[in-house]
Amino acid sequence: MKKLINKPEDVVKEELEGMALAFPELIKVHFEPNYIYRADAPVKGKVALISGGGSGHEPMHGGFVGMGMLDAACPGEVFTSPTPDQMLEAAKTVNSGAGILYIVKNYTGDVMNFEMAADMARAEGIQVANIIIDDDVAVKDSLYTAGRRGVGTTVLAEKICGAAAEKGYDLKQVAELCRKVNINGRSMGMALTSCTVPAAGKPTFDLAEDEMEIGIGIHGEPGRTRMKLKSADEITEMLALSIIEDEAYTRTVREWDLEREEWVDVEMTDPPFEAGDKVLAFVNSMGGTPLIELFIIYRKLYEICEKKGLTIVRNLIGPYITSLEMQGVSITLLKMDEEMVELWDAPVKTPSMRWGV
Amino acid sequence: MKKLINKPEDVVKEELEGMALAFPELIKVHFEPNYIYRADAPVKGKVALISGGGSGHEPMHGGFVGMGMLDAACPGEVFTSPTPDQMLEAAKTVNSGAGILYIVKNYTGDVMNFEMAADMARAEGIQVANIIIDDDVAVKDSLYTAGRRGVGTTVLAEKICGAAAEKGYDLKQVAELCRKVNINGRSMGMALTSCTVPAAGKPTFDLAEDEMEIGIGIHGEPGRTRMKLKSADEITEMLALSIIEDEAYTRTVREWDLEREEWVDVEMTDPPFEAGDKVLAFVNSMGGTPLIELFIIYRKLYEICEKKGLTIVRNLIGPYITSLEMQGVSITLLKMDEEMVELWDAPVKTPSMRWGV
Amino acid sequence: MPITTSDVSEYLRKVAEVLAENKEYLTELDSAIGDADHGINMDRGFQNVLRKLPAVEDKDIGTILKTAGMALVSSVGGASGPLYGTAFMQAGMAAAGKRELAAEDLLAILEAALKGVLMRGRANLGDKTMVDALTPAIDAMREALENGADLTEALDKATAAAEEGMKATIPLIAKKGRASYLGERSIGHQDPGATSSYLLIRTMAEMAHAKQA
Amino acid sequence: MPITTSDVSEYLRKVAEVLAENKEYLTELDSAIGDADHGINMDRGFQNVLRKLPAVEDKDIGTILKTAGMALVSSVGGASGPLYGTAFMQAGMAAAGKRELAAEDLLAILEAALKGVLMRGRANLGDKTMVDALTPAIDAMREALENGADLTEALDKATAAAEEGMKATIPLIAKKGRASYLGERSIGHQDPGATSSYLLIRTMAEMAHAKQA
Ligand SMILES: Nc1ncnc2c1ncn2[C@@H]1O[C@H](COP(=O)(O)OP(=O)(O)O)[C@@H](O)[C@H]1O
Ligand SMILES: Nc1ncnc2c1ncn2[C@@H]1O[C@H](COP(=O)(O)OP(=O)(O)O)[C@@H](O)[C@H]1O
Ligand SMILES: [Mg+2]
Ligand SMILES: [Mg+2]
Ligand SMILES: [Mg+2]
Ligand SMILES: [Mg+2]
Repeated sequence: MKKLINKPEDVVKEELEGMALAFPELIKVHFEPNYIYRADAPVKGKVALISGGGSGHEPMHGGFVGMGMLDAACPGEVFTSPTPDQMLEAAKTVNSGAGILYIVKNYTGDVMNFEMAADMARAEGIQVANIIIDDDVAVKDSLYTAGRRGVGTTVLAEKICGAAAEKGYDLKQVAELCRKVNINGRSMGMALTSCTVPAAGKPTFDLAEDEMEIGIGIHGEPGRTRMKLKSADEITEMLALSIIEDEAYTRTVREWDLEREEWVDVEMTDPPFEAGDKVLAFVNSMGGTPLIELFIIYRKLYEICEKKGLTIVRNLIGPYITSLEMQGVSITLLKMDEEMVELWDAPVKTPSMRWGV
Repeated sequence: MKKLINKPEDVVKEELEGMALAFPELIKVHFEPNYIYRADAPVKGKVALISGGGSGHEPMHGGFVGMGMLDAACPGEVFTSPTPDQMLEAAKTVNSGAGILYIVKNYTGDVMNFEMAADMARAEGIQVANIIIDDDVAVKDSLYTAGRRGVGTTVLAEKICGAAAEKGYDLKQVAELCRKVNINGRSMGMALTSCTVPAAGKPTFDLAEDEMEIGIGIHGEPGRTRMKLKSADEITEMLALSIIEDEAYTRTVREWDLEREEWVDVEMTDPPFEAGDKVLAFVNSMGGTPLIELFIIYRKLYEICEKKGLTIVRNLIGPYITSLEMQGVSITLLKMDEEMVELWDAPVKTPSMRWGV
Repeated sequence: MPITTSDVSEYLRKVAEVLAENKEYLTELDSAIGDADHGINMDRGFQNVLRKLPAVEDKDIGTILKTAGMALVSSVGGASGPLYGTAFMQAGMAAAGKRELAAEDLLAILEAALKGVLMRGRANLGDKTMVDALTPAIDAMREALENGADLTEALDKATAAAEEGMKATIPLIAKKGRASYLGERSIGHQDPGATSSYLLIRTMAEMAHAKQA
Repeated sequence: MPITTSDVSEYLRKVAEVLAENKEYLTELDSAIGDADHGINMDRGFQNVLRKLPAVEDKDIGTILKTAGMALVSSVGGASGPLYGTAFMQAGMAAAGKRELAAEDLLAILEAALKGVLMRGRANLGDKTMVDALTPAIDAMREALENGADLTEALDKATAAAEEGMKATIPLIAKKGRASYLGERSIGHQDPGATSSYLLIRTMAEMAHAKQA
C-alpha cells in the first residue's frame, strides 16, 4: 500500500487536524465526536444543512462546509458511515432554530445512522428533516435491493440547497428542493483501478492491466460489469447513455413528515431525460484520474448531450466525490430549471468550492 | 497503460477541445498553433502574462488563464515544451500595447523556445520581458547544470503577478515582482509512483512497492534519491527541511533588459528562510494523490513551520502542478511580504483558481 | 441458576474477545459482497463497549445492555452499528431494572432485540442479513423452552439454528444492505452480519456451558 | 560534382527516414537520462519538414534550409527544437541565394549551423550534448578538406569523428539540458542529441557515396 499517511487508524483524525489548520477562517473541527462546521455557525434564522458519510471521498463532504453550502459535515471512518452522535452534536452546534436538513446518501448504514440521529435530535427539541440522495443508475431495480446509491448528485444538492438556505428558504422548502434535485439527477461511474482502504492495506478488488469496471460505487463496491479497457470516447458513451436513456425510476424512501411528525414512506419517480432539457454536466474524478483526462471525457459528453438534444447550461469538472486514489470517472447529469441555475450560480465559500465571493 | 484517453497523439488536442467547451465564458482556445487565451483579451492598458510548457501538468497553465492571472497559456505536447510560434501568436492575440511578460519554467527547452518567441515578438514590435522560475531545491548546484527546475512557485507567481497586472503595474514592475516571487519561493517534490506518458505507453520509471523517489521533477525525471517508503510525517519533514534549510542560492539567468534592449546575464540570489518569516505554504498533489493525504501532509508541515518560526499566512492545497497520474506530493514555501499577500488575495477568475469574484 | 449482572458483563467481554479473534474472518466475508469492514466495525464497537462497561457494571442488566447499545451506536457506524446498537438498546429496555434473568427473561430480551433489528432495518427473512441467523435462533430457543428444555439446552438449540441460518445465507441473493447492489453476484457467499450474529448466540451457549460445569 | 538544390531536398527526406527508423532508439537513450522523447521529437519535427518541403523545393538552398529550420522550430519543442531549428536557419542564411554548393560551401554552412547551436544553447565541449558530436565532425571535415580530400572523403572523416564524439559522451557528466539534473547518475549513458547529430552527419556521407556511385 502506497499512501502518504502515518498509521491507518489515524488517517481521519490527522486529515481533520490538517483541515482545521488550513481553513480556520471558514471552518472549525470538533473531535470526539468528529464533525466539521461553519466557523460562523449557527447562522441566525437560516436552515442548517448537515451531511456526512464515510471518509475517503474528499473533498466531499468536509470541503463543502461554509457559506452557501453545508453548515456541518460528519465524517465516518474511511468508507464507513458516521455514527448518530456525530450528527446529533453537529445539529446542536449549527442549529439556529430554523431547523436542520440531513442530506443522506442512500446506503443502508448512512440511512439508518441518520435516522437514529434525527430521532435523537428531535428528542432534544430540534426540528429535523431528511432527504435521501439515490442517483446511481448502475443499480438497476429498487424493489429487491437497498435501492440506488447516492453519488454525484449529492455534491450538486449540497450546493443548490445550501444557496437556498442562505436565501431564506424554510426547512420544508429546502427539503422539497433537495428532493427535486435528487429526482432530477442521475449518475454512473467506472474504475480503471481499485483503491486501497488504509485499514485493509490491500486493493479492494483486482483489475487486470487491460480491464475496467463499469458501474462502480464510491466505496470500491464491485460494479455492474467488468470488461476490456475501451477508449475514452467509448467509455463516455457507455456512461452517458446509461444516464440519458435511464427510464422513469420509482422507489420508496423513508422520510420524516414535518407536519404529521412521523416517519412516512414516500414514493418518488425520477423523470427520464428528454430532448430540450437543460442540464448541469458533472464530470468527476474518482481521485487518481487527472484533469487532462476529465477534459477529454467532457468533450465527448458535450457531443453526446448535443446529439440527444440536451443543453449543458452549467458544468463541474474535477475531483469532488472520490474513492481515495482510485483511477476512474463518474458522470452526473442534473436536469436544471431556472431556480436551480440561479441557486447554482449563487455565491459559495467553502474549502473546495468557491465562487461569487 | 490505463488512461481515459483515445489515441495518445490526440490527447492534447482533445483536452483543449474539452476545455474550450467547458469554459466558454472564461477562455478561448486557438488551434494550430495551440494556445488558450482570455475570452476578453486583449485587456486594454494591461500588461499581458503568458506562460506555457509541456502538457500533463494540469491545471497548470491553461487552467490559470482568466481575470487576475494569465492572459494566455501555450501547451506543448505532454512533457514537451511548446514551440515559439505558439508563444508568438498568443502574444499577438493578447497584447494590448502594454507589453508581455513571459513566465518561463527553467528547463532548457522551455527557456530556449521562449527566448526565440521573445525575439520573434519583438521583431513584430511587441515589447516582451521574460522571467525564469527556478525554485526546485532538489537540484543542488547551478554552476555545472542547467540550474534548478521551475516547479510550484510558478503557480504562485502567475497568481501574484496576474493580480499586479490587473492592478495596473507596468511591464517592468510586473517583471520585477515576478523575479521577487521567484527568489522567495522554494519547492521540493517526491513520488510514490511513476506516471506514464501516453505516447510512451509505459511508466517512465519503476518503483518497487516499498520504494519512493525523493526530489522528483514534474516530468517523471528521476529524483535526488530513491529510498524505502516512509510515513507521511517523515516525508513531510524531509521535504520541508530541504526547503527551509536551503542556503542562499545564486545563479545566473538570461533576461531581456527592457532598457538596454538586449539579452543580459543577471545574477540572482535566493535569500534563505529565517525565523519570523511569513510564508505561503503550498501542498501540491502530483496528480494521483488524493486530498485526504494532502491534509495529513499539511498538518505536519504546519507543525514544522511553527517549530522553525515561520508563520503560514496563506496556503494552497490541491492538485495544481501535476505530473499526469503520478502519486506523490510537492511542497512549496513562498516568503511573503504585504504586497504579495494583498495580490494573492486579489480576485481571480480562471477555470481552476477562483475567488473574490 | 439465573443469569446475573456479572454474567452479562462477562458475556460482553467474551463477545469482544470472540469478535477480535474473528475480525479478519468477518472482514474477509464482507470483502466478497460488501466493503470489507464488518469485522473491523464490530471489533471497534465492542472495544468501545469494553471501555464503557466499568462505569455501569454495578447497575442493573437493563442499564448495562443499554450502555452497550449506545456504545455500539456511537462507534460502529455502517449498517451494523444502528442494527446491533438498536438490538442492545431494545434488549436493555426489556431488561430494565432487572438484576437477574430467568431463561424466559432472556428469551423475551432476545425477542426485543430482534424486533429492534427488524424495526430499524426492515429486512425480511431470506434477504441475506443477520435476521436470517437471529430469527431461527430465537424460534429454536422459544420452542426448546416451551418443550421444557433448560437454558443451556435451549441455547444449544439456538446456536445450531443460528449456524444453519447463517449457512443458509450462502445461496441467497442479497436484498438488503450493500450486498444487494451485487444482485446475482451475491450468490455463493455467506453473509457477514449473519455470521457475527451466530457468534453472538454461540458465545451465550458457551457461557451457559461454562457456568454449568 | 557540386551539391544541388535537389540533393538538399533529398537529404532532408533521407534524414526524415533515418530518424523515423531511429525514433525508438533515440527515445530509449533519452529515457535513461532525460524524459524519453528525443526520438519522438525529432521524428515529429522532420515529418513536419517533409510537409513544408514541396512548397520550396524549387527555391534556392538557403530558402530550403531556412524553411526546414522553421519547420523544426515550430514542431519539435523541447531543447532540440530551438537547437536544430536554429542550426538549420543559420545554415540557410549561410546558403542564401545559392543553388549549388561546393565542398567548401558545405563546410561553411555546417560551421554556421554549429555556431547557431552554440549561440542558442551555450554549451561547452564536454557538456554531454549534441555539440560533442558536431564540433569534432566539423573539425575533421575542415582538416580533411584542407588536406585536399574530396567531399566524400571529408564527410567520411566527419562521420567517424561524430561517432567518436557521440561515444565519448558516455562517460561524461551532463552539464546542460535535462540530463544535468542527474549529476553523477548521467555517467554511463550516451547522449541522445549527440546521437541524432551523428545520424545527421552520417546521412550526408551516405548520400555523397550514393551520388559518387
Ligand atoms: N436492512 C438490514 N437489516 C438487517 N441487517 C442488515 C441490513 N442491511 C445490512 N445488514 C447486515 O449488515 C451487515 C453488514 O454490516 P457492515 O459491514 O458492518 O456495514 P456496512 O454494510 O455499512 O459496511 C450485512 O452483512 C447484513 O447482515
Ligand atoms: N544547452 C544545450 N546545448 C546543446 N545541446 C543541448 C543543450 N541542452 C540539451 N541539448 C541536447 O538536447 C538533447 C535533448 O533533446 P530533447 O530530448 O529533444 O529535448 P528535451 O530535453 O527538452 O526533452 C540532449 O541530448 C542534448 O544533446
Ligand atoms: Mg462499511
Ligand atoms: Mg522533452
Ligand atoms: Mg461492510
Ligand atoms: Mg527529451
